[in-house]
Formats: sequence, structure tokens, C-alpha cells
Amino acid sequence: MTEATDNNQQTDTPPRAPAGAGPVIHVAPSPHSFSKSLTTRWMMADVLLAAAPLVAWAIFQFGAEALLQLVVCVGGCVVAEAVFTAMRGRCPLGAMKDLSAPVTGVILAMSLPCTAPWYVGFIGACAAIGIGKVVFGGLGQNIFNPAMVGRAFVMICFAWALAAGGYVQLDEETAAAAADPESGMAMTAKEPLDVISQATPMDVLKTRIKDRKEAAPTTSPARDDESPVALSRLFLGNVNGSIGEVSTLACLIGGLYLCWRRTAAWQIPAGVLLASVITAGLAHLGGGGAGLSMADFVGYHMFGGALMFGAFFIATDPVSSPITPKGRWIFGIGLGLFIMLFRTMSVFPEGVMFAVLMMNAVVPLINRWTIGTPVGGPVPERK
Amino acid sequence: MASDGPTAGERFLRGLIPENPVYRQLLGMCPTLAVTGGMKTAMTMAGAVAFVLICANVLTSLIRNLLKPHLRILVFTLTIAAFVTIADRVLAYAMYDMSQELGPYIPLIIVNCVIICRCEVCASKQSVVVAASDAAGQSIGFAMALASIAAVREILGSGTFFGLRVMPEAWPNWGIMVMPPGAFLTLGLLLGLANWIGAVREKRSGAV
Amino acid sequence: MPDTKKVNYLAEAWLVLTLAVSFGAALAGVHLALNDGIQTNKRNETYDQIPRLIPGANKDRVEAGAFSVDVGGAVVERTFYRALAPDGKTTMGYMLRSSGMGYVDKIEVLIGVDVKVKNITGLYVLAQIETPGLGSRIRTKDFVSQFIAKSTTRAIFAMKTAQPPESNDIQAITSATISSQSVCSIVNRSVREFREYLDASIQRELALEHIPEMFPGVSREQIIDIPSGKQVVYKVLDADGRVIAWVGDGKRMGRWDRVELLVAVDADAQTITKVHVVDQRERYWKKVVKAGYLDSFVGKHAGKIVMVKPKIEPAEQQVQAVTKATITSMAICRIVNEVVRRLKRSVADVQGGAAVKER
Amino acid sequence: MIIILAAATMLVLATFMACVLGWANVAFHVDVDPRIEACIDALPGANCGGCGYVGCGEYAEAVVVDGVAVDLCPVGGDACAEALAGILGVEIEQTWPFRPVIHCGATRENRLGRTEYRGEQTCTAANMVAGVQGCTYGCLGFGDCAAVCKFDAIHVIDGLACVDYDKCVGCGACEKICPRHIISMTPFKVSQMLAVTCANNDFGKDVKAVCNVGCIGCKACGRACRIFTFQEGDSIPSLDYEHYDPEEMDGLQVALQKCPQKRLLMVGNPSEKDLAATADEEVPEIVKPDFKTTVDKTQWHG
Repeated sequence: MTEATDNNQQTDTPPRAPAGAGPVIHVAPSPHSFSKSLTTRWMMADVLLAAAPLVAWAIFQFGAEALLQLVVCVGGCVVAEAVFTAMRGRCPLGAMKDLSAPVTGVILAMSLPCTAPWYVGFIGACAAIGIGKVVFGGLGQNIFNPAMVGRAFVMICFAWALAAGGYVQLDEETAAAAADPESGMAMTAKEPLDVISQATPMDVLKTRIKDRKEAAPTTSPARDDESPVALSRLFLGNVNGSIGEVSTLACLIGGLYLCWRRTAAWQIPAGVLLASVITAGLAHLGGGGAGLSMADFVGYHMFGGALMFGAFFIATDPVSSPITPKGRWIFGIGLGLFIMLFRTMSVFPEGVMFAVLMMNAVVPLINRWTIGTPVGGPVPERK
Repeated sequence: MASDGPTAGERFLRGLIPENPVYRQLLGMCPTLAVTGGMKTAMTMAGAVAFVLICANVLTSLIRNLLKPHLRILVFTLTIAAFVTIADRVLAYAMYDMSQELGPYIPLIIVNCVIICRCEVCASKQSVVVAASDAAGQSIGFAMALASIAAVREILGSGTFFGLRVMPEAWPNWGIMVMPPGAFLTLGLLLGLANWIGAVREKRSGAV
Repeated sequence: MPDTKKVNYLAEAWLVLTLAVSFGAALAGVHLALNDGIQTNKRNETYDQIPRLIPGANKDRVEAGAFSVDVGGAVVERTFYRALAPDGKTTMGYMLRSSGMGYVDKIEVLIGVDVKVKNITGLYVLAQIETPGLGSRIRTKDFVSQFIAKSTTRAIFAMKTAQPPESNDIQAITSATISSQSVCSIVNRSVREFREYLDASIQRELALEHIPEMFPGVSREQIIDIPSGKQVVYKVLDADGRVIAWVGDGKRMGRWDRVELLVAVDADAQTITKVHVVDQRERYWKKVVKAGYLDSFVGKHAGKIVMVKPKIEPAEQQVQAVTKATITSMAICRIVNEVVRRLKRSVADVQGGAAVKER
Repeated sequence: MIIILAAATMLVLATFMACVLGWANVAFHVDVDPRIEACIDALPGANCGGCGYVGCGEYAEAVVVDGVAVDLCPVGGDACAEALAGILGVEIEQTWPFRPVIHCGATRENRLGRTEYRGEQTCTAANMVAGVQGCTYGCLGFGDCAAVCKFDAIHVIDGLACVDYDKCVGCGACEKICPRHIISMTPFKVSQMLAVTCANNDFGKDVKAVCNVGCIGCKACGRACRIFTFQEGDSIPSLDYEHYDPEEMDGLQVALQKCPQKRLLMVGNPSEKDLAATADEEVPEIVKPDFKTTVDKTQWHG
């Protein structure tokens, strides 16, 4: 019998019994983690690995802008983590070791448009880690997904950078600058200009729906004949939008890896996709199809915007999602419904962020409703 | 039943920091969250509350011996309502744009918990001088609290202080600070800060 | 309840009664003292804007007026202020006060228009609670100043991109397009309401301006307006006084906003000779003009004209709708029918009258 | 004119309100016994529940209405008991303050077979895990009692809970929270009482295997002094505190010396009354239930 191996949880190491007085074994109440790889560090490393295809596609698609955004966000998160944990009197290095700050940074960066200035990313990171996580008591205690708290803070703060207008902003200047020759603006190394010049696919869909519904024209006639982007480009990710969520293919690859590694519970993305497909179908039947065929419309909602990214990366954050499988189904379906509700009803073209925050608020209740029956049968009523 | 209770000076000092109506007693939350978007509106509100609080406290303590237990709340509300109406009319007459901007929040002072609480706790029990000093202390404490929140929100939210440009032109205004979520966040964080300072001071004085 | 019990309640509550009476009196006193001051403040808030919105107007030379208009079924009272010139008689311009739904809630505006209600001379946002930092920027100078000198006959749109000065549209505030567009639609609607309210002379002014465009060479004197029921019909004479055409004015709701046409029929109201557009804000108007839809009416017999689907070949008394603009085409067809009917009736009256006279 | 109108409306309003309030005051009058308020003022108001009632308010009501004993308030002690008696005009008889006694004296190094516990650092959690330490009766040392004590009167020193009798007011919170129930509230006739500081009921051999200082059940104390009685099947003595008479100590001294494991200790500290009474005597200040010192007069090195 070997000595109990040391691991990263410091406990008051007891004085060893006098030699020969029998082995010193450790005891602990349930739940018992059975494998070495299930420490938070490994989990977070898995998420970073799963995000790799996304990051690669973002840099390919949006070039240096995306890289800058990523560096600012991850750096901001790490710095904020160090500062805030030190403020709380805990040693910041301990918090650094579990890699949760970089993961929040990556998710936050992926949900921001590449045109957003650097301070938007940095303030988002500080809000995410500060208000989103450390104020609640560090990793594991936070109710809301920190990255989404950061993005919500920044979205309301700098609405002009993140609302639908923000995406197109850069393109006008660059378009205008690139258009007239003497501006001397060399074609930046970005991908073909037209990719990022039109509005995000969700924005186009939203304006089409809005035009059909309301009598008074909400935008000038020049805009209406933009046909929505072909589904294939949407799937591949050859469209404008927040840097991480454009390419559905990358999201799928990363997401399925996470589910296979069981870092992310597969029930949540399944619930989200199921609910949004059904609601999109119903919306289309209900006449909100904006002139697209059923398949196009549903496909549009599936591949467009942040749905895939949200379902696989944001919603499956283990801390802020339910623990029981049944709870996860409820969480996923609720999330899908909220996303579709915001997309069709609200003014925002994209509803994933708010939907995630809403469902995170409900998670404690879901956990209480879906307590599994213990191994020995249901708990007897306390007399 | 004028029991002895704390003296005037003590009441005044308590109102400032130890028993600050916003940071310690968490009273008067509705104006604190609503009007601290800008320093001007916050200070006008603080001025109005001060006027009403002092007048109500003085009058209540003057008639405290005549109060019947079951009628005392009716009397308090009556006096506070009267003074608030006077304040509202004067504000509409003197600073019309400010009263437009504050809108419903001036009449809202009637139900402001700070005032009726001071009437109940202090004015109906103690002499006029003590009541007046307590009212002054509380209203200054209230004004300081409003100022602290309004300063943070206005500087971050619109880059100005009392309307004067403070932040550089390139400062991206934090839209959230002007909106209600900003109010809740700022109040929460400042409350945390106040408690933290309190705890540190207590630990230091406790330990010594 | 025996009286004694009630008495001792009141006896107990004598303090409350005295306080109530004294406060009542005090408040009344305060009210009397301050009330007129407050009224002047209220009044100034709107009157101060007059010189700014109507160039050259003076704050105290103002007549306030009001008219009621039905907005979506409910009759709403709109006030307007007529700024008088120094001589006190001729009006220099009008200031309209109206409100409408913005992105968050109601937006109240003051719109200055010139005396002929043709151009906007100024705009001021009185009250709005749009999203701070975004929608609330509709109060800023640079947004509001874009409206100055915009014509009121054509609709003003809030466009996402910058607009050349001569175009009638303005640039919306980035990511606050809905607020900007709501301000535009409020301005468009309130100006149109005001114009409709103004007496027929202004209306006539407009018609007289367009008829010479329809019949080149016809001078203003050769157009005589004849009241027919609530509406007005115009008789166009040629140089030597013979009637060459009857013209009627018709308005109907198109796809997005009202469409106003002038329809001319020949002397004895048998065939439609011309269809001329006065005011429209249709989105697909370019398509309608390109398809020559208006001219397809010319030459038709002045009877009921039916509109057919774009694919089908139009027969006699039928016109072919313009693809993707069916609703606008339908509206135009209905206006033409309506005006033609009115013209035939008035022509019949006149000829009947003439016949009666002859007899 | 407006002034009169305003005053008149206010008058009408006020009369209406006054009548309603007056009627309500009479109709919903709840006659509260004035003595209850007096009692509440007399009680310390810590709502600690030491008297067995939820709070001081409830205890005051019980005292006035149900005629419960006036001296149950451990926090208020005698002063409060006399005040209550004064209000009610009741005579109080002599009762003793209750103080907790911890029936375990093994510090961390005396406990054998103590494994490394990796779960939640609370006694209640550790108690659920089998084999967290050899002795299944003794103190776990995670400080649930210290956490629950409102008067900071109990601390875990070197893995063992020790009571600071200066601060302790005897509210009994620690007794309720201890998952192993080795804290018992004993009436302290004198500020220093004898206590059995072990709870291990097994036979000597098993006790030795798990603890260096556990009571091996030799029953020497029972033979030396009849005050130690042994419940049927128990190997550990239980002290009958009713007959415990601080004056007649000789039998006890003999038992103390006889106890091979020195589990019989004097716990508690001298209160002012005792200090006055034994001012001349040289008495150790605070007796920690440290198994090494037993009898107050001589320094016993076991």
C-alpha cells in the first residue's frame, strides 16, 4: 500500500501515524472523482482545445483584428483574475492554475465583433471576471456565465460598437477609403472586402422580417433587395459577424469534441438545437418566413448568428448549467425557446447572449426540481 | 416619553458615516437609484430631501407629546406630504428644468423611508434640538451618498461632472452607467467598498 | 354608533384636525403665490423655441391654434403656433407640436415650417426617453439640423449612410436607426396632417402648381376650380376659353404611405387623358414609373377600370399591375376610378346645369 | 377663496381618517400584558435560545403567562432572574448556571488511526464518514461548535474543543451542534466541577488501540467513590450531579488518584463569588481539561 499521493487540493496533512501502525489511507465523503483527468485544469484545457478551430477560422477570416481582440480579451481576463483574487486575499496563482480565466477570455473574444476597439474587449474582460465571477466567490460559485456577463456589460455600455450597426461601421470607412484611389489605403490583408462589407446575416434576416410585418418602411428602399446569404457560405462561415460565431463548421467540430470528452454535457446543445428547429419551423408556418422557403429559414436560424457557438461553448459552462441530465434538457430547450423568442420578437437581431443569461438565472431552480433519486431509493419524507 | 437617548452632537455624527441612511441603513433606495444619473439631479434631490427632513423632524418633535400612539403615523405622513408639496411647488417655480428632469421623483419623497424613519425613531422621542441635528446629519449623509454614486455614474456614463466636461473627448461614454443596470452595479460595488472599509477599520480598531 | 363614541374619536384626533386645516391653508397659500410663476415657466418652454425654429419670428407675436386629426382611429388634438410678421398680419411660419411612437416610448417634437408649408425650417425634440447614449442622440444639434430646409412634399427617410445635401433624406444615428426613422415618420405625418388641415387655398395652390405641368402652356388663370361635394374639381380651359380637360385630385393609402394623384379627363369626361403624380412615398415607385403604369390609364374609357395580375394580358378597360408593386398599383387604380367617377358626376352636373340653363 | 376650500377639504379628509383610525384602534385592540414588555426590557435580548425558547420575547411571554421559572435565562444570569422575579413578584430558588463539559480529552497526537480526511472541513460532514478516526466517540476537531458559538467561548485547540468558561454563558448551542454529542450541559454548583472527560464505551483493549488517553473502563473510580455510577453495560462512569457535593471531596480525591488514565478532571473556572470565597487559597487560574493536571492542590504528573 503506497502513501496517498499528493494532489492539488491542500488539506491539513495529518501527522503520520507512528511507523508500522498500519497504512495511512485518506477518506472523503461522496462524490468521489474517479480519474485524474477530471480536475478543473483538464476541463478548461479541453475547452481551449475545442476552441482552437474557431480561433483559427476567426484569424483566417478577420485577420489581425481578430488576433488583437483575442489577445486583449484573454490578457484582460488573466490580469483581472490576478487583481481581483489578490483583492479577495487569496493567492492569485492558485486561481491562475485552473485556466478558467483564459477560457472566459476566449469565449468573450469570440463573441465580440472584430471591429470593436481594444478597450471594449478589456472592459468586457474586467466585467466578466470581476462582476461575473470573483464577486460571487471565484470559480464554481458564479451563477451567470462570466463571459456573457462581460459581453452584456459591454454591449449596453458601447452599444454603438456591438449593436448591428457596429459590424458594418468599419466597412463603410474602409469601403469608402478603399473606393477612392488617392486615399492611398492599401488593401489590408483582410479577406475580400465584400465579405465584411454587408450587414451580418442575422441583421439582414431581421430587417426582412421587420419590413414584411410593419407598414411603415423602417429602412430606406436601397437596403431591401439584399437577398440573404447562401446557406452554404453561412455554414462554412464566410460571412460577417462576431469573430467566433460565424463558422458553424468550426463550432460543430469543437463542440462535438467537447461532448465526446464529456467536458460539455451533450444534453444542453441537443436541447437547444431541438427547440430552435421546432420554433423556427413554427415561426415559418406562422408566416414569419420573410419570403424564404422552410428549409432555408430554419437552416438560416441554425447556422446563422451565435446559436451553434452559444449551444456548444457558452451554454455548456459546467458551473452555470444544471447538474442532472433531466435538468440539462430543460435548460437546453428553454435556451432554444428564448433564443428564437429574442430573434423574432425583440429588436436585437441576435438573442443568444440574453437567452443564456436568462436561463442561467433559472438554473438553481432547475437543479432543485430535478434532484435525482439516490441509489438506495427515494429519500424518506422527513417526519 | 422623552427618554434620554443620544445627544444632539452624537445624533449628527451618527447620521454622517456610522448610520449613513444609504450605505448603512439602506433607506431611500428609490431616489438613490433613480436620480443619481447626474450630479445636478442628485444634488437637487438631496436638497429637497434635506429641506423636507429638517422641517418634518422639527415639527414632529415640537408636537411629540401631543401624539396619540394610534394617530402618530397619520400625523407624520401629513406633515411630510405637506412639506414635500411645498418643496415641489418651489422647485417648479425656481428651477423649472430641474423639476422637469426629476419629474415624479420629487413627490416620491413622501414615501422616502429616510424621513418617516427619522420621524419615528428620533423626532417623536427627543427634543427639537436633537431632532434637528439628527435630521441635518442624516440629510448630509444622504447627500454624500447620493453624490458618491452620482459622481461615479456621471463621470463614467457621460464623461461630465455637474455637466462640465471632465473626461477627454475620446472617452467612450459607458452607456450602461446612465441606465438602471449601471445604478444597481454602482450602488452594489460602492456598498461593498463601504463595508470593506468598515470591516478593515473595525479590525484595526478591534485588534488594537 | 352612539354619538359619544364618535365624539371621543374626534376629541382624540384634535391634533390631526388642526394640522390638516393648517397645512391645507398653507399649501393653498403657497400655490397662490407660486402658481403664475409656474405657468409662465411652462409657457416659456415651448415659446422660447419659436424664434429658433422659425427664423425671424418673435416670441410674443404668436397665435396658438389647434386642430383635431384621427390617428389610427383615435381623434388626437394637435396644437400649432402661427408666428406673425412684425406687421402683425402676415404669417411668417408655423410651429407644429406633435408626438409619435419612438423606439422606447413617445417622442414629442416641435417642427417649424415655412408659411407655404413647403419646407421645414427647424426641429426641436421636446421630450423623449429613447435609450440613453443612442436613441437620446436625436436631441443633438447635428441630427436635428439635418431636417432644416428639407421639403415637406416628399417623405424624409433616415438612411444608414451619409446623404448628399440635395437629397431629401437624412443620415440616421448609427445603431439608433429606429429612433431616427421614428422622428422622420413623426415629422412626415405631422406636416402632412397640418397641410391637410390648412384651407383649400393652400391645397389649391398645390394643384395650380401641378396642372400647368400636366398641360404645358396652360396658365394659372385658365384653371377654374369648381366645388363638387366636399372635394374640389378643376376645369382647364385653352387659350380661347374652351374646356379642354377636367382635372380631379385623389388621395389614397398606398403600400407605405398616402399617394396623391391628379387625373385629367377630356372635355366631356369620356376618356382619361392624363394621370399625374403629386405626392407619393411608395418604396417601389421607380418600378411603377418604369413599367409605364400611369400611362397605361391614358386613353381608357372614363368608366370603371379593373386591374389584372401582372402575368395576365390586360383586355379593354383593364390595366396590368406592376410586379412586386401590386398594392401600389391597386391604390393608383382605385384613385383613378374614384377621381374619374367624381369628374363624371361634376361634369354631368355642369352639363345638366347648362342644360337647365339652356332650357 | 382657494385657501378656505383647501382647508375645508383637508379638514373633511382628516376627520374621516381620524374616525377610521380611532375605530380601528378600538376594534383591533390587542390587550398586551404590560408586564410582558417590562420582562422583555429586563431580558438581555440576545435571542440565544439558552432558556429553551425561541427568543427573549417568547420567554418573557412564557414567564408572565405560563408562570415558567424566572431564572432560565443563562445569559442574563442572576441579575436578570432577580429583575424578572421583581416584575412578577415571585421568589426565586437557588439554581446553578449550566455550562458545557466536553467528554473527550484526546488532543490530535493522542488519537491513533486518524486518517487524512479530504472532505468538507466540518464535524457533521466528517462524522458521516466511517473511519475518519479510530475512536468513534471522540471529538473530531473540525470546530462546528466553535463556529456556532455566538459568544466566542469555545475553541478547537490542537484538534480538541476547549471551553473558555469566562466567556461562556451556557446557551447550549455547542451541545446541540456536536454530531457526536460529547458536549453536555452540566449544572455548575461550583465554578469548578469534576467531569469525566472521555466518552469511549468500548473495552480497554479497543480503547487503547484508538486512543492513548481513553478511559479503559477499569471502574476504579466506581469503587473509590459511590458518586460514580455505571449504567448497565457501560464501561464509562457517569457522574450523578444531583448528589455531587463540592464540599465532600475526599472520596473524589481518592478516585482521581486511582484513575489510571486520569480521565477525571476539574473543569470550569472560579467565578467572582468563588474567587472571593477562596481568595486566600492558591488556585490555578484556568484549568484546561488537560489530562495532566487534575487535583487543584497538587500538580499531578501522571
